[in-house]
Amino acid sequence: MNASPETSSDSAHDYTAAEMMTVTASRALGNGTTCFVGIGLPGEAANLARRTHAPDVVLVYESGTLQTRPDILPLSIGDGELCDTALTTVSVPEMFRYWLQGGHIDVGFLGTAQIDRYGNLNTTLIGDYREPKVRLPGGGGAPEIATNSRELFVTVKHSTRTFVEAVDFITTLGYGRDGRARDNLNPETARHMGRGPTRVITDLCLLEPDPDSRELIVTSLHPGVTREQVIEATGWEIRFADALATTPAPSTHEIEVLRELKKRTDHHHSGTEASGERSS
Amino acid sequence: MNASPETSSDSAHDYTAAEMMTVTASRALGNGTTCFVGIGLPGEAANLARRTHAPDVVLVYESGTLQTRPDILPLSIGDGELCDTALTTVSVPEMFRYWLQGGHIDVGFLGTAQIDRYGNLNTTLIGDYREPKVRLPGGGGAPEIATNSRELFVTVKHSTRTFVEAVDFITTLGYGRDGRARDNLNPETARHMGRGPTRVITDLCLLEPDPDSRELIVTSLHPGVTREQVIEATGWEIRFADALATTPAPSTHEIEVLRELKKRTDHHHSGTEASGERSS
Amino acid sequence: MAEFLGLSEAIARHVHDGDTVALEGFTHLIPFAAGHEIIRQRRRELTLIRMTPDLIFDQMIGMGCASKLIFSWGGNPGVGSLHRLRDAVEHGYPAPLEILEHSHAAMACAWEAGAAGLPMAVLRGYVGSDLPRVNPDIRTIECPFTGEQLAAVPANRPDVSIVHAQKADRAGNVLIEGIIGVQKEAVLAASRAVITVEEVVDELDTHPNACVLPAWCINAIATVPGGAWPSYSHGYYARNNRFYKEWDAIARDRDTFARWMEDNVINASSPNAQPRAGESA
Amino acid sequence: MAEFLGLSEAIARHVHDGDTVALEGFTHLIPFAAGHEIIRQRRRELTLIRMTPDLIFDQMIGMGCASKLIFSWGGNPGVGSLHRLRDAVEHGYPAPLEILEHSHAAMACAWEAGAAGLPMAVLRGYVGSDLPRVNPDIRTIECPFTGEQLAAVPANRPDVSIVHAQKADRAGNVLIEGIIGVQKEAVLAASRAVITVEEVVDELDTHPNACVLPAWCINAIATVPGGAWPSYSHGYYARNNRFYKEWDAIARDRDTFARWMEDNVINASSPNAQPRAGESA
Repeated sequence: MNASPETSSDSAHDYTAAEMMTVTASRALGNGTTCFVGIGLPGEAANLARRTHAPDVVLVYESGTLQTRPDILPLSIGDGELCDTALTTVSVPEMFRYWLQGGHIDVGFLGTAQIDRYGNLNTTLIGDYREPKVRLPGGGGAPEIATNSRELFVTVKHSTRTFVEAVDFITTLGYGRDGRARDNLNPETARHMGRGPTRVITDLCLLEPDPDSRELIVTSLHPGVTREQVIEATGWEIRFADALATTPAPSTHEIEVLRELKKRTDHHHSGTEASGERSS
Repeated sequence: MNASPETSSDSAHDYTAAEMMTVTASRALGNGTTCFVGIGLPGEAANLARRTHAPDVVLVYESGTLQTRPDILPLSIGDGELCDTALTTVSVPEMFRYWLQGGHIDVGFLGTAQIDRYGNLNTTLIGDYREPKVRLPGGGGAPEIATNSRELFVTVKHSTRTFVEAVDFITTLGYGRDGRARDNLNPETARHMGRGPTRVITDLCLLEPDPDSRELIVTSLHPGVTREQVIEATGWEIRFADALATTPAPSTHEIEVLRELKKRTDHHHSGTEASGERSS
Repeated sequence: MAEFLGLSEAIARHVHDGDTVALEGFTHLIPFAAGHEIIRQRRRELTLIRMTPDLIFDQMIGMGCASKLIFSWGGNPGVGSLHRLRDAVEHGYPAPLEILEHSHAAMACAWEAGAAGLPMAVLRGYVGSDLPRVNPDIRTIECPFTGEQLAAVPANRPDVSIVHAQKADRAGNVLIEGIIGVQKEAVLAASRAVITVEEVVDELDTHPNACVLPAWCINAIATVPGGAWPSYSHGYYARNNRFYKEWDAIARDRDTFARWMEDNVINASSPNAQPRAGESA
Repeated sequence: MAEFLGLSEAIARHVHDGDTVALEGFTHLIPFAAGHEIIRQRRRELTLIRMTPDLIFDQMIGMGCASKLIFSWGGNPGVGSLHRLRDAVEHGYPAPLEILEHSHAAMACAWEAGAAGLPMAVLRGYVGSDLPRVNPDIRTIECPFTGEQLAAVPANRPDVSIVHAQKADRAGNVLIEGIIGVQKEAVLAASRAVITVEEVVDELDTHPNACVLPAWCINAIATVPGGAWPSYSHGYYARNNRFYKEWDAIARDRDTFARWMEDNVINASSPNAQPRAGESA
C-alpha cells in the first residue's frame, strides 16, 4: 500500500498535539531506513511513516518479526499481525544478536517514562532501586536498541514528570550523566556503538543534542507552541537553538491516514481479533 | 521401515571382514540412542543399525539434519537425502551449539586415519605440522563430537598404519598422551565432557579402554581372527582382556540388509541423483 | 523421551516447590494453562524466569507461588503495569519478591547460552546502563583478541521449562510456528521440559527448516486446546487484546484479583476454563 | 540494498585482490559459478574462508587465487583428498598457502559471532586437541561465573561473503532452504555480500520462519541457474556425486587439472558451462 506523496502546502486545519507529535516522529524516518520499533508511541509513528512518505521503511520488532507491514497498530510488540505481514520471523536471540547487535539497524525508536538533559532514559523505576516509589516495567529491548542502532530517536509526551534534570535510574544510555559516555571508547567498541539519541520528538517540540555538550536543546517548536510552554514542561533549564525553527504542520493526508489507522486499530482491539482465527 | 528382529542363531555363512566390522559397529548402537554420525564408515554402521535392531536410533549429521532416516547411504554428510528424510534441518551453528555442545548426543561415532594406545585420533596429517609428509583433511566435527557426546565409538580398519603407538597429532582427544586427560577437570567442565572412546570396532576385533589405565585393550575377537593377526596389525604391544570374547557373527538378515543398502547406494551414486531433480 | 500426560500430572511430576521454573513464549504461545495448574497445585518458593512476566506471572506472583523473579520487561504490553508484580516489589505483597533484572538482549543471550551448554553469554550490552549496578549477575569480560570489554551474564539453566506449542505428532515431536521467541532455547536449556500443545496430529506436515523439537529433548507433553489463552496460537486463535486491557482493572485491586483467580482458575472446572478459542471468534 | 547484476560484474565490483573472501554452503548450495568467475578474473592473494574447502577451493587454490586458507575440514567428502589443496600445503604448488585450521564447531561459532557483531566466539571446544598449538587464533577465556576455561576464537568477518541460494524475489529478498549451513551467518558477518540464485520470482511463497535474507543486507544478486553444480540446490537439482568421484583423478595430476580448468572454466562459453541441471537428469 503506497501512500500518495504528502503535500506540505496542504496543512491540516484541525489536529491534536498528540497527532502533531506522531506525524513529526513519523517524518523523522527516511524511506528505506531500517528501524527497530520500540514498544508504545514509536509503533504509531513508524507505521504512519510507512503509509505516507516512507513506503519502504523497514520495520523490525523485538518479537523477531523482520520487515513487517502490519495493517493495524499492534497492541503488543508480538501481535500475530506482525508475524502475518513480516518478510520472515526469526527467534528472539537471533533478532537481538544478528540483526540488532550485528549492526543492521539504522534507527532505534523508543518511548520512555523519563528522559534527562543528556538524553538518558529511565523505564525502570521512580525512587530508589531497593525501595521504589513506582516500579516501572524495566528495560526490555531499550538498553541495547539505544547503543547498537546507528542512531536513536525518542518520542515522549512533554511534561516535568518525563523531562527531568537527571533520571532516577539510567535504564538506557543517552550521553551519560555528563554527556561524555559515548566518547573515548575502545575503537572496536566505538565502531559498534551508535551515535545515540539524535532526535527527541514531543507533543511540543523537537529536541536535538548540542554537538559539543550533548545537552538536549529545542531546535523546532510545533506550530502555536511557545517557548514558555516548553520551559514550563521541562525539568531543567532548557535551551533553545539560535536558529529555532517551526515544525511544519501535519498535512491533511497525514492526519487522515493516521486517524484511519487508529480507527481500524481501535475497532480491532475492542474485541478479540478475528484474523488468525481457526476456521473450525 | 522397521527391520525384523535379528536372529543371532542364524549366522551368515559368508561375509567379509569389512561387513563383520560394519555389523559389529551397528550393534553397538542401542535403540533410541541419539548418535552424531561422523563422516565415512560410521554412516554405514549407523544406518544398518536403524534398519535392523534399532529402528528408533536417532541419527544426527553435522550438516544440521536432525533425526534423519536416509534410504541410501549419503556420500557426503550433507547429501540432499539427509535433509529430505530428516525431522527438521537446522543451521550448522545451531547443530554444534545447541544439539552437540548442549548435551543432547548420547554417542558420537567417528572414523579416523590414526588411533593410538589411548584412543586419541589423528585426521590432520602424517609428519610434522609445518612440513607434512601427508596432509589429511583435518578435524571437521571430530574434536567436539569426541568431547561433547556422552561417549564415543570409533570404527576403523585395523593395520599398523592406523593403530600407532602415539598419533603424530592429536586432532581429537581420546584419553590424552598419558590416558589421564579426562581426569581432574573443572567440575563444571567435567559435567559437560563425555566419557571418551568406550568402544573401537575394527575388522579384526573390538577394543575397549582399560578402566584404570585407559589403554585400549582387545575385549572380543571376531570369528576366525587370531591374537597374532591383531598383534601384527597393531603398532603397539596390544593387550587382550582376560575374559576375551568372540564377537557374534553377523546374522543372515544383517548381511542381507547391509548388501541391499550398499547396492542401492552404489547404484545411486554411480550416476547423478535422480531424486530432487527439478521436473522442468 | 516425551511422555503424553494429563496437564495436572505433567505439572505434579515435573514442577516442585523451590524449583527454578521458566514459562516462555514471547507474547505468542504463553503457557497460561500450565501456569494456572501450578497455581492450583499451590507450588511455593519458585524462582520464576520469563523475559516478559506478562499476565501469567502477575497471576502466579499474586497467588504467592514465587520468591524470586528473573525478567527483562515487566509490563502489560500496550496497557500499562502488572499490578500484582508491582505490589510484590513495592509492598512485598503477598510475599517479598527478589528480582534479578536484565535487558531483553541479555536474557535472549542467556537463553542461547543455556541451550548451547555454555556457563555464560557474552554480548555488547548494558553500555552506560545502571542495570549492572543493581544486578550482580551482570559482569564484564575482556576479549582476548581485541581487548574490548564485553558484558557477560550467566546462562539460563532452569530446573524445568514450560512452553506451549501448536502441535505434537504421535511420537512426541513438537512444532512451533510463527513468533518462536526463545522457546527452543528454553526447552533445550532446562533439565526438564514440559510442553502443552493445541493438538496431537499424525503428521506435523511442515517445511524443511521448521522449528521442531524432537521427542527426545522433551519430558512431558499435555494436550491443552486453548492453553495459551488469552495470548494466542498462530493458526489456531488470536490474542485476546480485550482481556489484556480488562486485566488492568482486575489486577489493580487485591480483592478483585483474588476473587477472579478463585472463580476462573482455582475453581475452574477444566484445566483451562476461561473463555477462549470458542468465544474469541 | 541488493543490486541485480551479471555474475562477472558482481564479482568484479565486490571481490578485489588481497580480500578476505568466504564462499560458504555446507555441501549444499556451494557457489561454484561465483568461484569460477573469481578464477576467470584472476584474483590473487585472497584469504579464503570455508568450513569445507571442497572442490571449489581445490580449484581456486590450484589456479593460484589464494595465499591463505581458513578452514575446518579439507577433504573430498566420501572420496578422499583434495589434491590441489594438498599440493599447495605439501609442496607450495602453485604458490605457498598459509593455513589457519579450526574444528567445525569453532568455525560455526566464529560465523555465529561474526553475524552477531561480536569480536570472538566462546565454545566448549578443542579440549585435549593439538590444534591450539598450531593455530594462534585459538585461545582460552575464563568464565567469570564458574571459573571454567573455555575456548575462544576470533569471529569470522570477511570483506566479502558469497553464497548461492534457491531464489530471490524482485525486491532482492533471498530464500535459502534445506541444508542452510552457515550461509545466513556468512552473509551477515561480511562487509559485503554477493548472492547467486537459481531464479528470480515474483513471490518467495514460503512459511513464517523460513531462512530469508532481506535485500538490505545484500550487496549484489546474480541469477545463475545451476550455479551450485556439481553441488546441489534443494528443489532444483541433485548433487552430482559422480563428478565428485571423477574429480579425484582430474585433480591428482597438475597438468590434467590445468587442462580441465582451461577447458571447463577459463574458456567456458557461459558463466557456468559445465554439464549441470540439464545433464544430471
